Amino acid sequence: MDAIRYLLILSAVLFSIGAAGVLIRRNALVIFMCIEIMLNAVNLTFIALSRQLQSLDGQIFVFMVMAVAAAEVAIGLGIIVSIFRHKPTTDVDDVSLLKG
Amino acid sequence: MTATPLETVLFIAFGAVAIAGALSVILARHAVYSALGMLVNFVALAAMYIMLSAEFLGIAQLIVYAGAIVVLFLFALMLIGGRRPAEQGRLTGGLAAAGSALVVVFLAEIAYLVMRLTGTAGAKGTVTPDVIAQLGHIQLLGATLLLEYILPFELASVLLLVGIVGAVMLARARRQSRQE
Amino acid sequence: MLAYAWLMLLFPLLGVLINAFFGRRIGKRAVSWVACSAIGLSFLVALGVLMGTAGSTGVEQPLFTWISAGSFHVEFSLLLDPLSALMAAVVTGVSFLIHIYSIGYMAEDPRYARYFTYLNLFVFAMLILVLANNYLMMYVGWEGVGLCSYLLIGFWFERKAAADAGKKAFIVNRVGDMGFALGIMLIFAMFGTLQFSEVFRRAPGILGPAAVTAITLLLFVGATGKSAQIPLYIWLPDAMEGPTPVSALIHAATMVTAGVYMVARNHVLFDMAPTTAAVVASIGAATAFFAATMALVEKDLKRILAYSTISQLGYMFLAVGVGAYAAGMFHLTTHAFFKALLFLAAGSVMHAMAGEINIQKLGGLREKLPRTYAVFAVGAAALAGVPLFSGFFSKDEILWRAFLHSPVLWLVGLGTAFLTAVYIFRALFVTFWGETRAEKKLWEHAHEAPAVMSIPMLILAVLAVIGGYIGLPRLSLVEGYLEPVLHAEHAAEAGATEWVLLAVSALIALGGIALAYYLYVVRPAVPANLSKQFAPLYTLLSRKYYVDEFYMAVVVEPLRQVGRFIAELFDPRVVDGAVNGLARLAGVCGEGLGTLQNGRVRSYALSILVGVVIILGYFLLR
Amino acid sequence: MNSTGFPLLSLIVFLPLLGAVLVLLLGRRSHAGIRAVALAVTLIVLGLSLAAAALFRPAEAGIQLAEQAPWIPSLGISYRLGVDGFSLFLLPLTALLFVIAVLASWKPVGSDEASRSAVQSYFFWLLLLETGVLGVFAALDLVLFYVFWEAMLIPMYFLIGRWGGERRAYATMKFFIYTMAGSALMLVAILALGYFAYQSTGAWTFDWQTLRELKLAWPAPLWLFAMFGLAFAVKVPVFPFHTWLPDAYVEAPTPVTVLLAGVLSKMGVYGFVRFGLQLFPEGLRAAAPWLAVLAIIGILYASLSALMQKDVKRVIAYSSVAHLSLVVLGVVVANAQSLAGVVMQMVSHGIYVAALFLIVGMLEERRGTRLIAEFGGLWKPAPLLGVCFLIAMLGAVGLPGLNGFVGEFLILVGVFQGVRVYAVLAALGMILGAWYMLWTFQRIMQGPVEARSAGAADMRGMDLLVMVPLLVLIIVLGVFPNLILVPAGATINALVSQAAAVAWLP
Repeated sequence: MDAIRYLLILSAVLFSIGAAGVLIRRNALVIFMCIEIMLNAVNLTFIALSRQLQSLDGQIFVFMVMAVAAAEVAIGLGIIVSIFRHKPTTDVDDVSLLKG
Repeated sequence: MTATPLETVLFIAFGAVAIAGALSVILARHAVYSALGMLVNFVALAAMYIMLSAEFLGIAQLIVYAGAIVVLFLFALMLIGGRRPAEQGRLTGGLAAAGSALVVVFLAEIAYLVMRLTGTAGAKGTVTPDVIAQLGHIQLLGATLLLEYILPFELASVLLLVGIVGAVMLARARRQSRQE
Repeated sequence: MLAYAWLMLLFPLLGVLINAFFGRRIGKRAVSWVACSAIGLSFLVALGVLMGTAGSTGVEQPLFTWISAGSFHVEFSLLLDPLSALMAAVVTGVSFLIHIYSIGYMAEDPRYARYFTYLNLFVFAMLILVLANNYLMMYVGWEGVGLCSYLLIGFWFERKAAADAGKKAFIVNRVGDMGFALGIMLIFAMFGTLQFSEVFRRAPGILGPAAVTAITLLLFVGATGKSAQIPLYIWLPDAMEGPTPVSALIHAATMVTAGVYMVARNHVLFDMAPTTAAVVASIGAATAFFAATMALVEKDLKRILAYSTISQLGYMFLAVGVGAYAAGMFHLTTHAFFKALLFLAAGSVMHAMAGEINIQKLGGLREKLPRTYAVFAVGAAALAGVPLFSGFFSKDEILWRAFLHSPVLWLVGLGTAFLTAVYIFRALFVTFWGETRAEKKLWEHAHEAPAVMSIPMLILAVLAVIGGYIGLPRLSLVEGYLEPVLHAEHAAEAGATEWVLLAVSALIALGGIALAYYLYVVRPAVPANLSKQFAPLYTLLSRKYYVDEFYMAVVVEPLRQVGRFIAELFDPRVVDGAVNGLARLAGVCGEGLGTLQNGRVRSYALSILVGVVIILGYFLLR
Repeated sequence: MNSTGFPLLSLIVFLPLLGAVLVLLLGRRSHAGIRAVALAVTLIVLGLSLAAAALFRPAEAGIQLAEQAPWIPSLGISYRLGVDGFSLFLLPLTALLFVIAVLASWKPVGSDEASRSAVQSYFFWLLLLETGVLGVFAALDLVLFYVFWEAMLIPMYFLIGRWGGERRAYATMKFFIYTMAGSALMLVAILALGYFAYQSTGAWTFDWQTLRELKLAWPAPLWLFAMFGLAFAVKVPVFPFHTWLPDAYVEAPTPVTVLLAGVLSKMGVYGFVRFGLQLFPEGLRAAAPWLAVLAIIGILYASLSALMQKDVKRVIAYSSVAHLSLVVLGVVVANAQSLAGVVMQMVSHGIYVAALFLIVGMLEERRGTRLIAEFGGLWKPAPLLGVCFLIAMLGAVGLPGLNGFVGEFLILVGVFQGVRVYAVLAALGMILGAWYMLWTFQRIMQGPVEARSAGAADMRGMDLLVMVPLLVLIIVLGVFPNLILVPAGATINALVSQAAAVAWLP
């Protein structure tokens, strides 16, 4: 029973590192990478549990996550690059036109 | 599901590598190093998937994540590049400090929850590791994917199509802006 | 005859209505005819009622129900008994004469009709007060006469002094009326009814000593307000701003005596409250002496008479305070005659000297105004208490009763009698004797008052003389007449002491006259240097003991300051401020929340994480 | 339906609404036509309300002329009108003051050219206001009452907002939000009541009579009363909630001020009795000491403030705060005399305060200013105006023989039977009242004739037409107060017996 426990702990740690990265780093790309890491941490949980619960549903989900992640990266990077085209900065805080 | 000694050792190794990769992503001075860190992380995870008898996903992970996404990042880095001077300092004032503190709290909560986890929540399914070994992971995965989950599968493809169209549109927008 | 008593009220009311609505159209002659006939007829009815009620203990004549709210049931009905009949007769009689006098006095005034309307309204209100059979109706009359005195004092409202005097009179009266109103409420709380007969019948049973003292004190506060006793007398001297016939009628003969009448009417209660009786007597004596001292140095003839009225009212309160209600009412009656006479005489002096009333600027009017002089002399003699004049008998009766009650009060009364003789004859000698100090053209122009003014004065002069004989110690028609109502305990048989006292007060009066003669005729310089020697005393008296300034500083100004503080500072800043503050607070909160949305992506991420952490925490701790 | 089956009250309440619609149908230009319709409608309503008063049987204490019809059955809300001895005379008073207001608006109203020409919309809002106010006095279903209570605000907002003086925007906003905030809690209380009814009887109902029989566990009546009380305290107004009043009265045009002072303030007092005394006697009893203290402060505070006001309209505004605080004191003391005094004072205050504000309007017309300092000696050029001002002022000061006295004195007698100290303090108000009224009267009317006011015109036809009925009423009600006291007698006795069971006073 303990194996699954460590796996979950591992993915939690990975997820936290990703989250911390998002909050700490100011470079849009690095933030984007951290998001990918968070997604992967979730995938790991899915697979661990699907093995634990002996059902493939978890893995199907990982499949879907991958699809989404791929699309996301494509568009995300497109946006970041076009922002860079507009204003030569990758610093997230400079981009705050949608101010309340 | 008792883990054989070998598995535990491998598991610990790959775990450590994954964490190291993740850490390097957030701590690297230059964006390129963090991209490489991400690559390492992905590869470690792929290995772990395979250990957890999800071979196809492991390979898919390698191809999709490690291959495509990391390369995309590198492309983006090329375009934007590190021309800018090094990061002005990772921590931006109170926001970052508060953020990291919160993350630690979050992690503690999750850990506490996991520790308190008793018994399996849902009913067990029928697909045991040896069934996978016997029938082959891809066949099983393909069957369930195209039988039970056909709708999500199609939707995923639509999503990817949208992704592609979006990326193309963004690219076109970029060409026009360069022409003015 | 009693059945038609209500006509007494109807005639003045009709007079008011006619003059008010048609006054300007029907011309001065008609106005005066309407006004005077109204009061004349009312006087005739009053005489009839006077005859009719002789010996009866009072007849009630309900007219209509005024207010009925639960147990609070007030009828508008008349109480006709010797006391009210006497008062009604005096009121209507004197006011009839003054109405006639006013025809001459107010002849050229543009607002002739309005003057007579107010005068009739006054008599109407006074009669309501006098004939009331319950406290509330008396209160209606009480404030009604207060209103009329306000209107009539401020009749020439263009003059700021007159307007101020009117306002002052109404407000000071209002202070007294508040005491009266609280007394009425206490009576209703105790008895459940306001009917005089009821209250007096059940009083001994219901009222404990504390309650009866409280009620009588409150009623007395009302009386001091209306009858200008200490401490609420300050409005009467200023009330001289009004036309002189008004001063004669309201501020000498009728309205100011309402307080005395009220105490006499409530004699049952006052008998049950010895403490209040003592208070009444002492305030009466104190006011008498106090006012007399001020009259000594007053230069304005009308104000001298005003202080004299306050002083004589003090005598009346002294009388009712010691339980001699009949003596009080007797003095009230005689005072009404001679004081009205003195005022009318002063009026004719003003009429002759084109409004000049400062005695320093008059003098030697004997030749110019012989009739006025003679009449003024009769009034002065009566006031001073010269034997054979009415004042002598009534004042002596009071002094006699005061002596029986407490020698100290008698001594104060005697002293005041002396001062009275001095100040009134000072006024007489300075105004009518010696060479004239008036300007040349005023002096030539001075002429005797027309017939319409002199006849009432003559009648009053006659009354001032014979008025006294109806109260001779043994004959005492007045006391006999009021007996059924006032059951005044009979004075001890007129032993030697009464005769001695009679002689003493006669001597005092003559002595006073002699002193005045000496000071103001033989050696006119003496008063001047006397005032220099006792300069501080003189200024104290001439500034009227600074009482007005005291009230202004202690009562009026502080209230105005509080009012200003509230109106300009507290209300707009604090109470209103609180409201506007709330509005601004809402605005500030709005902006505060606005900063959360700063467009920076990472702060949103942070808030998401905060949400997650909180939810997890909740689930953990639950 | 009442005995005759004829929906008299509904007619009274909704006729002005009909009039308002009629006014809209007429062309914008035909000012004369609009004014004629408005006057006709208000006169008819006055006639009907007097008929209602005549139909009223004084002997019975309960609700009469009742009308009832289902409105939203599912929620238990029904259309229910009725009137009892207490609210009987509020209808004719409202109708009369609206006739007076229409007459007073015969000449163009408003401070700038645009508003002066908008006659049609002015009379539309005025008639709408009448429906709202009449509805409040006649409604017996709590929700219906609340609907009218809020509906009345909208026309008032426009009337002050558009046709008011310079600071009208600020004044309207404050008035609107203040009243709205006050009555928000009332809605919550109404719903709570409905729920309690549902709890105990199984069916949602907002009918005032059934809710009266509801037995509520102790804390409920107190906080329910507190919620209702807040809305009414703002409306009356009671001491701390009065700051909207001077601004609203001063900035509103004269006819609207007459309505604001004459009628709207009575809604607060009516509310205190109908929903305080009759619905939650225990609640009122518990809150009585606080309300009494606030009322006393209100009397003295407002009187002193009125003393030093520079604007004559604010003097009268503060004076009506003082007089209404005394009425609230009367309600709180709740014995036979004070309640009779409350009924009387509600009507007479409406009349003499209307007269006073009309006079202020006339003064403002003649001299273009309301600052007392700039007046002086107006009685010489305008004797008639002086006499009318005198009578109205004496009515307000509570001179016996005029209508102000009877109500005021009855309340004081009632309060005296309860707590004597309160009566003495309230009686001080009588003196202060005389002081500031007389002083204001003197500075405007008496004294040396101010140069600029020498040419002031005396009262002409329309002014007299507006003023005379009020003055006649001031005198008639002063001499024959039983016209109002007797019909209200039975209801008051019922009220007293109910309140006596609860009275907090020795």
